[in-house]
Amino acid sequence: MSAAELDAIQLTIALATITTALLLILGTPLAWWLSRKNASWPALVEALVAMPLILPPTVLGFYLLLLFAPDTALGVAWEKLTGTQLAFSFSALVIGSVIYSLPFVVQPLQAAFQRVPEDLLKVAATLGASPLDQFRSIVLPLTRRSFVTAASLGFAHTVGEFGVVLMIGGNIPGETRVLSVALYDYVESLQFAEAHRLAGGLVVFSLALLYLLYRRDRRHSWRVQA
Amino acid sequence: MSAAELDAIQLTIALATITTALLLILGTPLAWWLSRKNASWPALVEALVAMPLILPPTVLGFYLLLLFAPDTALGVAWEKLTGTQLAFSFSALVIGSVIYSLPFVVQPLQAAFQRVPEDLLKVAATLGASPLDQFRSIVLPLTRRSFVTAASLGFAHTVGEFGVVLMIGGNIPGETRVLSVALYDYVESLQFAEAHRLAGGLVVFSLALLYLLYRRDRRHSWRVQA
Amino acid sequence: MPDRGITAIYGPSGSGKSTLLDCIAGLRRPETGGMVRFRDQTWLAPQRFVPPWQRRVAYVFQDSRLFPHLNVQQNLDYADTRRGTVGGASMQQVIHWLELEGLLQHTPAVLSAGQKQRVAIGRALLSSPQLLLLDEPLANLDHNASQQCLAYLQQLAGELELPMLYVSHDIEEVSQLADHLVLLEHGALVDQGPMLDLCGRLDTQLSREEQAAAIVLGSIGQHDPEYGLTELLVEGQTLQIASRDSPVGARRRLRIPARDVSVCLNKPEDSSILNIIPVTLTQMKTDGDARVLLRLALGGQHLLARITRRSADRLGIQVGDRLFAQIKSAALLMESSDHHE
Amino acid sequence: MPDRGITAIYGPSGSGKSTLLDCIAGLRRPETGGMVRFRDQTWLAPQRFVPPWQRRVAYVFQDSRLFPHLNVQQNLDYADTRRGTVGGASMQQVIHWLELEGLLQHTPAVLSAGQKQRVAIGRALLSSPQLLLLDEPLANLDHNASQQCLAYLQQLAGELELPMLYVSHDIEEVSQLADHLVLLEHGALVDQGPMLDLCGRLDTQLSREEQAAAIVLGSIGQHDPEYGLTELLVEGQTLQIASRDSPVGARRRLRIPARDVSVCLNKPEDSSILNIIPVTLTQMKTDGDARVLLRLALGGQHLLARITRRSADRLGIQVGDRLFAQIKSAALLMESSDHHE
Amino acid sequence: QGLAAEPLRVAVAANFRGTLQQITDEFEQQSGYRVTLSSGSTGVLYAQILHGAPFDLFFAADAASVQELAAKGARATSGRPFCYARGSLVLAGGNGDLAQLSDPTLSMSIANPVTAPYGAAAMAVLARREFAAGSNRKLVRGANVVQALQFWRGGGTDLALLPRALAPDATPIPQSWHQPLDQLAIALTSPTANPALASYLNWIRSDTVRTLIFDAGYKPCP
Ligand SMILES: Nc1ncnc2c1ncn2[C@@H]1O[C@H](COP(=O)(O)OP(=O)(O)OP(=O)(O)O)[C@@H](O)[C@H]1O
Ligand SMILES: Nc1ncnc2c1ncn2[C@@H]1O[C@H](COP(=O)(O)OP(=O)(O)OP(=O)(O)O)[C@@H](O)[C@H]1O
Ligand SMILES: [Mg+2]
Ligand SMILES: [Mg+2]
Repeated sequence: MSAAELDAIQLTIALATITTALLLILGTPLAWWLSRKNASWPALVEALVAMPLILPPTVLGFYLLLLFAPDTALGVAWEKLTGTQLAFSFSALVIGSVIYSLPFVVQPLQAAFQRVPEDLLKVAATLGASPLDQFRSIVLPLTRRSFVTAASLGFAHTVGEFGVVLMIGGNIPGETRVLSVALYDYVESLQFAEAHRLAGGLVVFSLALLYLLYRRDRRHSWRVQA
Repeated sequence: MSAAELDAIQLTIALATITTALLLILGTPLAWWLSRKNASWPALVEALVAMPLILPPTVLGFYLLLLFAPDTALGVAWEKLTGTQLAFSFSALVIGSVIYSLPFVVQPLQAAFQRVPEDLLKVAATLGASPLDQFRSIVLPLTRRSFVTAASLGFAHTVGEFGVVLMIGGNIPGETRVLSVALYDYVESLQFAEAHRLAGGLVVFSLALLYLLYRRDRRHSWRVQA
Repeated sequence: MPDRGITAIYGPSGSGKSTLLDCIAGLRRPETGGMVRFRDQTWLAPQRFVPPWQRRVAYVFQDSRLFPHLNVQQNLDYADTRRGTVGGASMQQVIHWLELEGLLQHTPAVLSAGQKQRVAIGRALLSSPQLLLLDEPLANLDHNASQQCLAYLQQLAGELELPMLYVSHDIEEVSQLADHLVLLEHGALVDQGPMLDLCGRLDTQLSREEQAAAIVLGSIGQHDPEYGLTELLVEGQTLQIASRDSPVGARRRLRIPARDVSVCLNKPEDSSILNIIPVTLTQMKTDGDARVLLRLALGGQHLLARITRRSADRLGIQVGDRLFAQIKSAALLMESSDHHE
Repeated sequence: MPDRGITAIYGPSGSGKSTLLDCIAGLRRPETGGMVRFRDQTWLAPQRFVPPWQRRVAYVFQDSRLFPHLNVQQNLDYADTRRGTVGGASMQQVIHWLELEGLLQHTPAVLSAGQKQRVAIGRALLSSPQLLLLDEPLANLDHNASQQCLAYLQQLAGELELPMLYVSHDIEEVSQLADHLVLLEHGALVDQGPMLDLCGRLDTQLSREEQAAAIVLGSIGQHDPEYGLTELLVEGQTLQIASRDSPVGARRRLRIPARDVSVCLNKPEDSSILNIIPVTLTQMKTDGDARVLLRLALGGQHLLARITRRSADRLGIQVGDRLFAQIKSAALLMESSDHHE
Repeated sequence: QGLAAEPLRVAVAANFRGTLQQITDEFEQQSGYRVTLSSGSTGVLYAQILHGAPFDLFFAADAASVQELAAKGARATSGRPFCYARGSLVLAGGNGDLAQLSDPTLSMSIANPVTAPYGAAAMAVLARREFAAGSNRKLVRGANVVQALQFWRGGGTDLALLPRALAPDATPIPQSWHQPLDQLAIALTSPTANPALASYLNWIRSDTVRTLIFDAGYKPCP
């Protein structure tokens, strides 16, 4: 495996891990909020969250690029704050990936939260559990399966995404050239043997990882009773 | 709006609708099976279903192209059966989209099915409901929210997907040139004004559609009791 | 077990009552194998398993298990549209019996526990099964409502010839309702037999209960409309019970709790107790520290009486003595029909 | 309502008992506003709402609501690690009282209904609340188990000075346990007051119940270890009850069901009934078609007796008559402690 | 004229699509034949053609892929590859001075050198000894030339090395600094069996079209 590939793999793992972590941190409260509001205007927020799905990645990437450019409010603020340029940085990739993969995390979590029996939360409340405690001790374990789903969808999608990444990352080796972009390069440059090798490795590795994850999850399953 | 755009829109709607319908038809029994098996080897099937997420769309498209080519077993069989070529046809787009979007449908449904209280199914059985009847009369209504999630994720993702579609469809106007590809063409040929217009229309339209869908769904919500 | 009438399953909590019903309904397969047969149908055999939805067994679960996405009317409809046979109770009847009129549009989430249970009973009845399983269906109902339900269930068992298996740990309920009794403990059968036989014995699990009672069989004699009383002729003796419109000559069962029966050597004349009948003491058994349980023969039938040990000593009673049993009249209200003998 | 002792909430199914507890626990806000205060804390007022997790109220729900992802031990731990005060029952005590030893590693899904309920009670106790709400906690327990639970609850109420609100539709349970009674019907308060006052009256909802009973207060007299009996001195009269190890002189309550009391004009001498005491008839009320309910003065306290109308006529009894009340001794077992008077 | 029911299918590299659209529109008006354009990156189109894409004609953005197709002969590649345009590089942005190429503080966007000939040419330019001082610059690679243009126009790189077709007014780079950027096309079906294709091929080689291509920023083929 070439050094460039190793770089790309390392970068991909870092990107997907950080993105998934951020997705869970941001997506969990958002999904909870959406699942508990009975008004109809949060439906607008739900629809907004689903937007990145609809736009082709390159188009979404194009708009994000416009947003991240050094002369926009965000770009200027970022440069003030961190001293570095946002566009074509690893940070931009992370932000883009979070936006792009948000629906994959929010939607399964929201559906899961909606099915947490209110009654159990009431019991926990009478036993002295504050809402945060209730969430941690009841909701989280009851929806663990959906967290696995959400995290694996988010992680996988970040690994596989390349339209957005290509657009806002600029394919800079060691900085924003992730595995999907490397793979894309091989296909585009007609280096099919290399493409097969890399894709095969990726598939086998992710298959093994997901298999272990899902199998572990199956072992710890429980069922709601009516 | 130009005739070419109308063509693309029509094609996109047809593709997304057919794909979503197929996804639900195939994904529902698969998700049900996965949710009811307690053995650990179905975890392998789960991991396989998630695979399309990991591979960058063009790469996945490339492999699908290899699979669909007229000289492969599948390509030959298809040509025998239908008299037309599979690769670069609308049918190929449908198959590709189904494979690509399968995890978005299977995973939320599986998580939802797993939380259907077994007890309620037992009651239904004693009242004379066969397993199919139980599924139709109990499981479906109880998991309606997740069907909305699954269908909207699947639909949106089919609309937004372009890497796979471009690769196996070949960007043939009126046949495989869907909206996302048309949008790509505008960007590639530096027709940014057209790109903005088309993207804007897509966003507004989908936002309105999803909003109505989610709002309707919120109205009909119910809660499980422990 | 008999395939007709009402069979009660009685046993302490955790003794496997619900598990037994689950096996009969086909919701659980016994680990050790076994056979389940109903009339001419074999539901479970080493090579055979009839799935629950083909057994036409309705099951009222201990928790009511209403479908949360359907309102009360829809829950009832669910069973109604899937009914096994054509006969059985109609929707109107069930709604009327269980007083569900006001609840039809409610969702299960807003119902009280008792209301849920009534709906669950109604739902089971509407599937017009060939066998009805009831797992403590009245646990959350108040006294009046559960009396009413019991009466309807009894009526159903009679009119529709619907056999029932009835789980309960309320012995009053059980003896009022059941023709046949199955006693479970620690997952094993302890005793089983016709209600009357089991109740009159001193050596069963039942007699150790606080609420031990004997059941006697008699025929209806004269009515006394002025006082609202009816005569019940038991083995040549006359008992006064509260009137119900039973035809003269009809055979009826009467549950007489041991704690309601006292004995005396001579017949008292100025007591408010109406029913004082001559009996023979056939068996005595100490019951705990302070009390003894007496078995009193009344012709071929038996009464139970629970008195303090001190009284027994003071009166100096012995097996074989002829005594008078005083039966507190208020206790005699629990008359129950007896179609199945 | 009093903030000490055990207050029973009694009413037919659907009368709003669970709803009332929900409001007290803060799980539901009354639609019409209202106030909830506990001791010096205001839990609900027009401008104030203390959330349930700050009220330190434990609630045993009608359905046991165990956490399905935790086993029994973990369910108990859940409450234990969040306990409000330092005192209260310990894990060992609770497991012992409720006989949960064998169940600790089970998940709720495999427990029987009664076992679930015992775990739910244990979980509530372990949170050592300042107020305990119980919504028909014993509905799924058999007679022996529920007697045992009742005894422990009573002990707790006494020792830990833990006030309880106890919902039940079993009047025996209620009168055995409660110091104070709240009667609900159709969501509205019908009557409330100390148990003793409400039970001795003929005009309350309670007296219309099949299981109407009076409660008398007495002090423990001599023990008779030979026969396992204890004397209870009530208004100068002596009643024989089954022994419990109460110290001589202690004040105790005794529930005497109306159906266990008969009257006679003269004192019978050769009856197995131990307790025959002189009383004065102070009130008579027809009760249904066939029966009358008598209120009998015993010094300053009252007994209830339910007899047939025919007996009343035959004996020719009138208000003001001096009679003998016969109390079936077996009924006297339900002695209950009375710390809270 | 026998109007074929089937339109003529032309695959074209994305960056030439705009120009070819103009050319084709005029052809359709004059001849009455219908032509559909399918664009994609050269690599994608190559893979598709190898696997049965129903194209009659292929305009690549490079020489290599077409030559390889011809060599493979996997399909009825009829006729020989022909050059239809020769590209040239320009430096966009900054003050127009080529000396900026040695300034490491100026960021630069180019097309992906691995996949795009223009990217490879740009790398060759940057690798020149006189620009070695700038080798630490931030170098952003677009998937293709259009993305490189977008990076420069919207995304905040200071400079870009682009085809002249995309930035006609920018500073030209001497041709000798890199390999020639010949863009080749090849017919995939036989012109003899398809009069529309034959007619279209003639049209492409006509002077009118040569002028159009030249106006679009390309140099004539040798
Ligand atoms: N799947 C299982 N695995 C292990 N033990 C089980 C399982 N299911 C039930 N049990 C045990 O079997 C016993 C009988 O349970 P069952 O529910 O039949 O009791 P029950 O007689 O209905 O009691 P109750 O009156 O409290 O409802 C209980 O001790 C329970 O813990
Ligand atoms: N959210 C609600 N909306 C409308 N009606 C409700 C709601 N919640 C409860 N009720 C009604 O209020 C009444 C009282 O219910 P509650 O559960 O308090 O009764 P309960 O006294 O506990 O009865 P049970 O003994 O059967 O448990 C019931 O008739 C119920 O249908
Ligand atoms: Mg049970
Ligand atoms: Mg209730």
